[in-house]
Amino acid sequence: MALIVDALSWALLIAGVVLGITGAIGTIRFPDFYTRVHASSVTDTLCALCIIAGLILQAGFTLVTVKLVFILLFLWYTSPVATHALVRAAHHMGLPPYLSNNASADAQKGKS
Amino acid sequence: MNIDFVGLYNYWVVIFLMMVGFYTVIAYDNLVKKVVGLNIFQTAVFMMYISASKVDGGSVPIYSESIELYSNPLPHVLILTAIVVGVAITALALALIIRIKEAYGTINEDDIIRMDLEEDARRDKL
Amino acid sequence: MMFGFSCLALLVVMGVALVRAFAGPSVYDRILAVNMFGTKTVLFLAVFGFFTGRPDFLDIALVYALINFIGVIAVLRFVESVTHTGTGAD
Amino acid sequence: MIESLINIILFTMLAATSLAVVRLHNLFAITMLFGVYSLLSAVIFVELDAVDVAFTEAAVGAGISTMLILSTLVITGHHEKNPKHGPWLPLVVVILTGAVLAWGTLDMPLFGSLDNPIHQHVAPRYIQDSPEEIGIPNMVTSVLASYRGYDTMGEVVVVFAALIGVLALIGINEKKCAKRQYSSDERPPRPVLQVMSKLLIPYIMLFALYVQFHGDFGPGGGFQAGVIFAAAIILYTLTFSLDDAFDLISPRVLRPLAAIGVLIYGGTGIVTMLLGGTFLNYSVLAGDPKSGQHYGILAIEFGVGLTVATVMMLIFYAFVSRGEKGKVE
Repeated sequence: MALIVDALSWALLIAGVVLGITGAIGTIRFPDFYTRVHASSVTDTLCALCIIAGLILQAGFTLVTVKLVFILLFLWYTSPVATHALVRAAHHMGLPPYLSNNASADAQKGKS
Repeated sequence: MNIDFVGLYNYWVVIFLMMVGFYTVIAYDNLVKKVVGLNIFQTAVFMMYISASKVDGGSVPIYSESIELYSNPLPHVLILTAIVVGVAITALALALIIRIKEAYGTINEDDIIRMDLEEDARRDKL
Repeated sequence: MMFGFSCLALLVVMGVALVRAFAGPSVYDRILAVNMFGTKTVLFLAVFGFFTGRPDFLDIALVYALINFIGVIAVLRFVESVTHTGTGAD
Repeated sequence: MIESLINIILFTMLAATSLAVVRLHNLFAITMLFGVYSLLSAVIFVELDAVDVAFTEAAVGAGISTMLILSTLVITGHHEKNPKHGPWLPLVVVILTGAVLAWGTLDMPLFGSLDNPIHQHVAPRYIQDSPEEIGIPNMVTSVLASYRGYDTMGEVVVVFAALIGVLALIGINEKKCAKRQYSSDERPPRPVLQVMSKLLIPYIMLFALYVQFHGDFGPGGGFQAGVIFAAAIILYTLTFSLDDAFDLISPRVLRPLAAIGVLIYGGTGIVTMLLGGTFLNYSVLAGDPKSGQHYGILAIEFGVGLTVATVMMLIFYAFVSRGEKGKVE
């Protein structure tokens, strides 16, 4: 039983970490701000869920679990709101998205 | 000579941070940036104290029956105090900067010194 | 052991987020990177508590999440209030 | 092994961040990276077992400092002129000083060694006797609030003095702006943020109370709780407006409260003297010295929390009102 719980929590931790790294690669590799937001914010929530679920399995029924649940709820609550506010501000201030029919994008393609 | 890299790395980073802060204070003219530099310097000192308080294999200095060895709590208290005082000083410095901006129209140290010198020269003529 | 490796992997993610924060190019890219750095650090702190065997200090992770969120909102608010020239690039 | 690897990676990230802070020229970017720098140093404090310090750095250092620098930038502008003089002279000075200091570290006791001189004196006594003498598990709180109570009192006075300085220098402009009415087809600004902060703020305040009263058993205490409480109001100010925040908690109410916090601290000391003890020796507060210590620490932590919360709110009000409404007439 303990072995199953351990294995499950490890699997969850690995899944969370892999998701985190995927998001990180996305923020580095993607061409403009809006796509980077997509990469980081989409992985953020699931990454947090996986890692914290893995830790909860290790902690069992204690105060620690309650705190972990609070952290998860807080992250789930604030992270999308922050992303929303960020993209909204960027859009309002006129940060142009990177489009394929964009003149500058075509110029870049021509260069490479 | 035999240098223990892991044992001294923290102190080297502390010195690096101190020097970065020091450089920011003496090389840049913008007063807000100087305040940021001071804060970096200050954090370097905190790092120094807290690095010294850590004991290998020790644990957080909160009593628990299963723990034998604790890190040193005394530097923690000193630095906790220093952090709050540091913020108080930062607030005061920034308030002064706002007044300087309103009085001189700039927060560039060179411009402020030049304006002061011109003012002095004008007074001497009178 | 598992916790140790998770910690290291999360550190890598934090490092990558930092690279994006240094590189920019626009202010919003930096805010995004800082936000991502913050959430990953919260997770790092949670895992690190288990790694050291004393996971009772998760309050710090909570405060960290809170301050990180308020910081991002504050930066956005003040960037908005200073009328920016053009695209918000440096 | 993994521990020292984590240590080295974190310190390297800190050094890289500090370098990036210095190299940038947009002051907004600098402030953001400075916030990252503070939060990163909080992580390092956790990693070095200093949870209380990490708590304070995350809340006070990263939260409040960054907020204050940002609101200063609104007034002063955020573009830095290039310095007129070359970087060579300061660079030489800095490298020479750094080299001398680095040479000095070769004689330092190694990181983590138990025979470091600072572990030999005073500290062992705190570690061994404080859980017995004071009766609370968090040694940092025992030392902070009881053994070194004078020191902490001085610190609270410093924070209060900083408030007086800021109010004397820039003051709080309490003049109300004309209330903007929104017509029915126009949405108020930031609807998502407003709804979510309304939901979030009560829990932040509850968490502040938890931190305040749990400081004996875990990391936390008056300083951290005060800042978290102030952070709730700061969030409200950021998502609504300064006038709304003034309606919620007026500076007129906050100013006396800041002084009352200091008075509670000092008053506890006076009470212990009246009961026949020395200044801030809480053992005389109850029949049993341990419960006396408990009552004393609760009282002074409450004073600290009250002062810190109100001072942080007032300083924030002062900076933001200066930026939004201009000088006090």
